[in-house]
Amino acid sequence: MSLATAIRSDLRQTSPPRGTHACRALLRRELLLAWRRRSDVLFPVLYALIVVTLFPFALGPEDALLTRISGGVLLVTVLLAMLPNLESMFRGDLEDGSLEQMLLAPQPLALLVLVRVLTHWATTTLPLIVVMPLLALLLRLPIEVLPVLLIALLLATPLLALMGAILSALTAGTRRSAILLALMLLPLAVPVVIFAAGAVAAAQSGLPYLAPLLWLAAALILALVLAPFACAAALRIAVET
Amino acid sequence: MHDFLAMGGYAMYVWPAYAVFFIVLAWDWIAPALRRRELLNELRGRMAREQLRRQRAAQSNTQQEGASA
Amino acid sequence: MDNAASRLGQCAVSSIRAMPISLSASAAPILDVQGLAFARNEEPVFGPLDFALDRGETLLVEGDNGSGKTTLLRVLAGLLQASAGEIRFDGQPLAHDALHGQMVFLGHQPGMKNDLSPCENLAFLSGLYGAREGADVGSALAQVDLAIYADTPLRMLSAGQKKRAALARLALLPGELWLLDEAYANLDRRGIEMVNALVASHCSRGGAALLTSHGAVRFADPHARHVRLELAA
Amino acid sequence: MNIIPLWLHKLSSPPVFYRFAGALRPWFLWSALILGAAALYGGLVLAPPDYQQGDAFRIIFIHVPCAWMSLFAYFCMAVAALVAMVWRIKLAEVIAMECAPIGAAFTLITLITGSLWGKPMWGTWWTWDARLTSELVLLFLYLGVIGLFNAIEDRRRGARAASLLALVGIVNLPIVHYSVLWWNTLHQGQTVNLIGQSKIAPAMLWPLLLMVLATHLYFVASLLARARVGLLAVEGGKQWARELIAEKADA
Repeated sequence: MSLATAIRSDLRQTSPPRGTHACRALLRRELLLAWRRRSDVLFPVLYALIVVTLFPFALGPEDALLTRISGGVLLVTVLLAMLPNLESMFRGDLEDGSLEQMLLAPQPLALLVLVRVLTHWATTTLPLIVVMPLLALLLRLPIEVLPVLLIALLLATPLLALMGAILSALTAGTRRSAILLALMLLPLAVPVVIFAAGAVAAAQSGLPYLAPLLWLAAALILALVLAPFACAAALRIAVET
Repeated sequence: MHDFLAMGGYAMYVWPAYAVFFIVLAWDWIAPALRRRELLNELRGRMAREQLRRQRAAQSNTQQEGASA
Repeated sequence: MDNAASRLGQCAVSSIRAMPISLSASAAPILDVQGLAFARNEEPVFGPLDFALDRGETLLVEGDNGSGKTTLLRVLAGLLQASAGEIRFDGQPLAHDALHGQMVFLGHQPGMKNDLSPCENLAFLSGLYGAREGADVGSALAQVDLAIYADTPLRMLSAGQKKRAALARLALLPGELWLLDEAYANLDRRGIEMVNALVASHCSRGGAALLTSHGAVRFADPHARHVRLELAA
Repeated sequence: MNIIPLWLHKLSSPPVFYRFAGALRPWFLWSALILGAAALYGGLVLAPPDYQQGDAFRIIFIHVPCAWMSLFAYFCMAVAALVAMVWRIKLAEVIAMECAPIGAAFTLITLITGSLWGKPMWGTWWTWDARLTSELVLLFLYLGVIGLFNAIEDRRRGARAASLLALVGIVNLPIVHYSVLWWNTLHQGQTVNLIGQSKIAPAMLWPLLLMVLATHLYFVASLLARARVGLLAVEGGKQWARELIAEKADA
């Protein structure tokens, strides 16, 4: 009997890898994948560039008008440029079965989801924020407003990514998921856009802009805590095929 | 009566509002009834198909028994 | 003790008990399934099924396409919730959070990324699940004859090689219970023997495995104790 | 076991609920129709015209009850969705999913009647007023739930996915409301209060309250009718459904 237990000891898991260890493995995999498909980074950036270039043609090149609308246009452009990537966030994982492997892992799924969403944000949306000064220049955003816009984006886009991740998990594996995701994201995006654009507009007209930014930060913290659990629940539903 | 229908000049806003109220709620009431009829037809069809299959199976069984006897 | 009880309803079972000694330390079978059934949209997919799997045993689930083999495996893995019945793991009612990490599940899909090499994929898996003592990615790939492709992205490999890359986890990850869906699919004769060898060595060390097959490949290892479970369509 | 949970447990069995709902439905419908008729008579005939808005204010008798119902239906959906997610009760899944179209219908009525009321009062069909905007967002929430439920082939899986979305939505709803209020003050939009702050006259109040009651009763009646169909769709293969269909065929 003791022999048998000794033989078996290497099969039985005494202590599974800790959460941090698993997170590091997931982070490494996600970054590797992003590196292998590094040209994909350009798509949202190009999309945003195209949209921003079209606005002056549609509205006329008057500086005053462009300055007035630039904050809102840039925010909505970023939101729209995020959509295709959000939609496919879990599709690959669902199709090749790696989602199941994450679900069955000994670590809490919510933790893995959090790492997954944040790396997804960093590899798909952060490049958009990096080129934002250029886009702001094209739309004549006043230079002193640019930091507020960047902070608003740095708070708003992870928030949208976390909420989008829930919806992406819910629509994974359905037909017409792109339009469905947009429909479902709109109500969630409304407060985010209001506060982010509100901060930029306030900064532009010389009003205090801290309050909306703090609201965004509070919402981001709330989403960081709650969204991974909702997303994990949605993923468990998604694999039930 | 004419005054009532005229709604103090606001007839073209008040009456359409009430019409929308009734039309949407009527649709809300009829839609599940239609769905129910469709569903019942479908379920009935499924049951009929199953019964047919069972009858055929029973027939072929009796035929086989007849042949062996 | 009847360590390979498996019958009822639609499943025909033949059990071969050959091993004389029990490796099992605890009396309870590693997997004990009673009255397990699953229905999708009220259409029964399989069951009710009763069977038990002891340590050192292999259960081969056979059935035609659409007979519910994959569904059974997903229910056992906890990815799907059964409509009726009970699953006991090691004598305890199944609580999936506790079970995770004591089970290796390999579904239809490889669970690996096409853009990554077998080596990178396995490193990720062992990052989640840990590694058996003395096992590492290199030796696991060597066991499935894939050492020379260790750094080739999965998308460049053939279907059989991909399958082997997926199977390499069996030589790496810890876990007493293996749930392998279509483990023989896409494999040549040597590959099939390789799977059998992996399963046999796992069972000889006190593990247990549950494999599905659509019946095209016969379980070829004469030394394994195994139970066969046939699912009717 | 407590009597009430036991009773609830029995009621949550689909065949029992099916018969129960079938028996209750006409009562709710008829009381809704009678109360609604009384409310309409009171609102359209008996109530005097408003001293500011004239007869246009009579839209209040449908606009306000429907606006309340649009939120009430969402609340009911969220409660049923929570029960469905936590206890996986089939009836709760069905009820949550059947609340959505009724709620969407009430939201649609609220939006259209609000627009019809706004035209003579504000001189425009649509204004980005806080209340109307929130209502529009609510409509999108409903459409999302309905769309997701219909996009997933497996009914129960679809119901649970859409239930989760409904729960995300109810967390979001107050945030939307306050953000829209804040946005409105920021942009100094119209803050015309259709329903004045002043006390509402009793002759206007009782038809309004009666209509509120009537719409609640109608909601229950419609929900019962829809839940019956939904249960039949989910449980179509079960014995009780077969017996029921056979009974129908004989009759």
